[in-house]
Amino acid sequence: MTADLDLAPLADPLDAIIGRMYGQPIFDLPKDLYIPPDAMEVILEAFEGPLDLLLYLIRKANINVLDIPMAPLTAQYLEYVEAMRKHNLELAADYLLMAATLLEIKSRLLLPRPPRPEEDEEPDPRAELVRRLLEYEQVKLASMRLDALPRVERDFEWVGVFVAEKVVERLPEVSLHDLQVAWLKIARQARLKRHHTIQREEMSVREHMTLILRRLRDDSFVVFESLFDPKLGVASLVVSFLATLELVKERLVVVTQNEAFAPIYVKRADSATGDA
Amino acid sequence: MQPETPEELKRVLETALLAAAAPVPVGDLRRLFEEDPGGDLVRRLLVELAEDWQGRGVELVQTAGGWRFQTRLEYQVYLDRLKQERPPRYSRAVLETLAIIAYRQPVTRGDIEDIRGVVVSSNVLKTLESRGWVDVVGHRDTPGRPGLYATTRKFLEDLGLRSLTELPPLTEIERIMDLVDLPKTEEPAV
Amino acid sequence: MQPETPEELKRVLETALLAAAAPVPVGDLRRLFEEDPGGDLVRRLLVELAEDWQGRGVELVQTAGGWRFQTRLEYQVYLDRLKQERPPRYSRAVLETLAIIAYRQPVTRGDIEDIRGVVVSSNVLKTLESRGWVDVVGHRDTPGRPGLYATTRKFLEDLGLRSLTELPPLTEIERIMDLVDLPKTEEPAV
Repeated sequence: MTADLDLAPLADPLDAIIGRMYGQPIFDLPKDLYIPPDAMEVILEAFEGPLDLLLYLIRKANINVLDIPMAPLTAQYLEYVEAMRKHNLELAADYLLMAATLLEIKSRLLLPRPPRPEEDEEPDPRAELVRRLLEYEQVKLASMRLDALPRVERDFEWVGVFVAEKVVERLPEVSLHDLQVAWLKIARQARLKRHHTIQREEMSVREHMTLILRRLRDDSFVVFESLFDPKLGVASLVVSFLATLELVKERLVVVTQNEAFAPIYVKRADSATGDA
Repeated sequence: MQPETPEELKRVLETALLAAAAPVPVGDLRRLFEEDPGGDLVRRLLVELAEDWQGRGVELVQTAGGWRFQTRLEYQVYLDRLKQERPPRYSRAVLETLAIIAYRQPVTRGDIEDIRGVVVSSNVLKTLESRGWVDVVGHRDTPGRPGLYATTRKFLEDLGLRSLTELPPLTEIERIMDLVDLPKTEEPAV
Repeated sequence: MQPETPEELKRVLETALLAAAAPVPVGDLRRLFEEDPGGDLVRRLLVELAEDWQGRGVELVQTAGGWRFQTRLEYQVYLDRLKQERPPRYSRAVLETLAIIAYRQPVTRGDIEDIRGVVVSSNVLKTLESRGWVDVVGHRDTPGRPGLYATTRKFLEDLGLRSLTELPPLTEIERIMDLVDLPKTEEPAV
């Protein structure tokens, strides 16, 4: 998917940046570590820091950074500190540190080394600088390659088609087990309070109570016999009868008969009141 | 590259529509190309494209906002399986109220409160009523004429019961309770 | 309906992948079906599916988080014409910081500053964090307990990488040695 990257023609971004200054065509690329104060802003923008600048000098300008005369360099940098007071002091500090490092390296190379036979040879003071330059250059190249990798939103897009859904509200599911657990909690609570003993009841009776009430909801009274369906068998008849009795006992229905052998009616208790 | 053939144009339209986050109007689709192919051609290609997608899990449709690819409803059953959402749960208050109505019907709100020992909020009963699991089957002839709640046929159906007698018997529940309660003298309310 | 033929299974996979908002791992794709078709079959079908999409504007690819459809690079020129805003271009500071985090993770801000030789502004790290490409995965047990930055899975996904091992290899740089006159005998280990 990724095209093979040719590293050679990678345009160095600073070529482009150095190209414009206050809209003017170009000014000279720095020849050494000295940056004219008036060009400071542009240089700071063009280079990512002193390592970047050093790399540039080494790679593009072919300058041996350790050959730069020390005296002018020092003078220039002191001047430069002054100029930088009004600019980005933090960045300037990085450049100064680098200049100081270079000066230190160079002075150590120039000074005669005291003979120290008992110790290993002193490490080359340039080694650390080389290590840092190498590491930085590696990162710089890696960052360019990373930037060249195809990237979502710039080089390609994710596919994500609309998901058509029947909008069904997701309702909680309740299992018999849930009901059992709920009842268990109620019963436990009741027992702790010694307040309520849960009666064990035939569910069928309560079911029929509901059925009768449901019928009475539509018709405010029904004929007693119509509550019983002989086809459902004796057990069902008994349950219906018990349910009716229970409803009477709980004063949810009223059973009325105007005279002996007249039809018996079952009425909703509340409708009986209402009608009276 | 500028696409030349209608096939190539269609390929670009398809790609843009598959990547689009919202329906794309024809006017926008015309802007995909350096040279505007015109609304008529784009519309004709969209209709062709929709036909090309016949019989697949995704279809190209025209909505108020423009054209878009969307999944077919028949595939919802598969896509739903990928969803990680946990099923919602009813609160303890709702479940206990439901249990009381199921086992003790017909009951008034007052009855439920007596048994649970706490006030039952209207929301709890409304939740169960709007679910179609309980309803008011009558009124008790006492002051305020409170409604009598009972479970419905839908309740039985949704719980896979043929009748209330198939509810777990209370005797069994209480036996469980005995088993659970006996070892511990003090059981905190869960 | 439960799909029977490999063609039907592929149709379902295709639909799920076209609709997915994120890469889908094979394990999730197996969950699409009531009966798990097994990882081998799913993977085989995915490869077939990717082949089916050859020559179109969209391709099926495997990234860090799983399989995903994405548009082909050649089509971006068209898609760009519909875009309201340009994707962000990152400064060298941001890209170099990203590269250091990607190749050297986990690193502290101090580590990044050491390598780049300049102070790293908070904005640079914030840019990368808000893009979801890096985050703090821990703290180094040194004074100040500085945060350790690492790249995220989104970073890999957004760059189409399956893992960090697919990052472009680091270039070995030698030539710099000559230019600073280092004695040839003493090569520092890089």
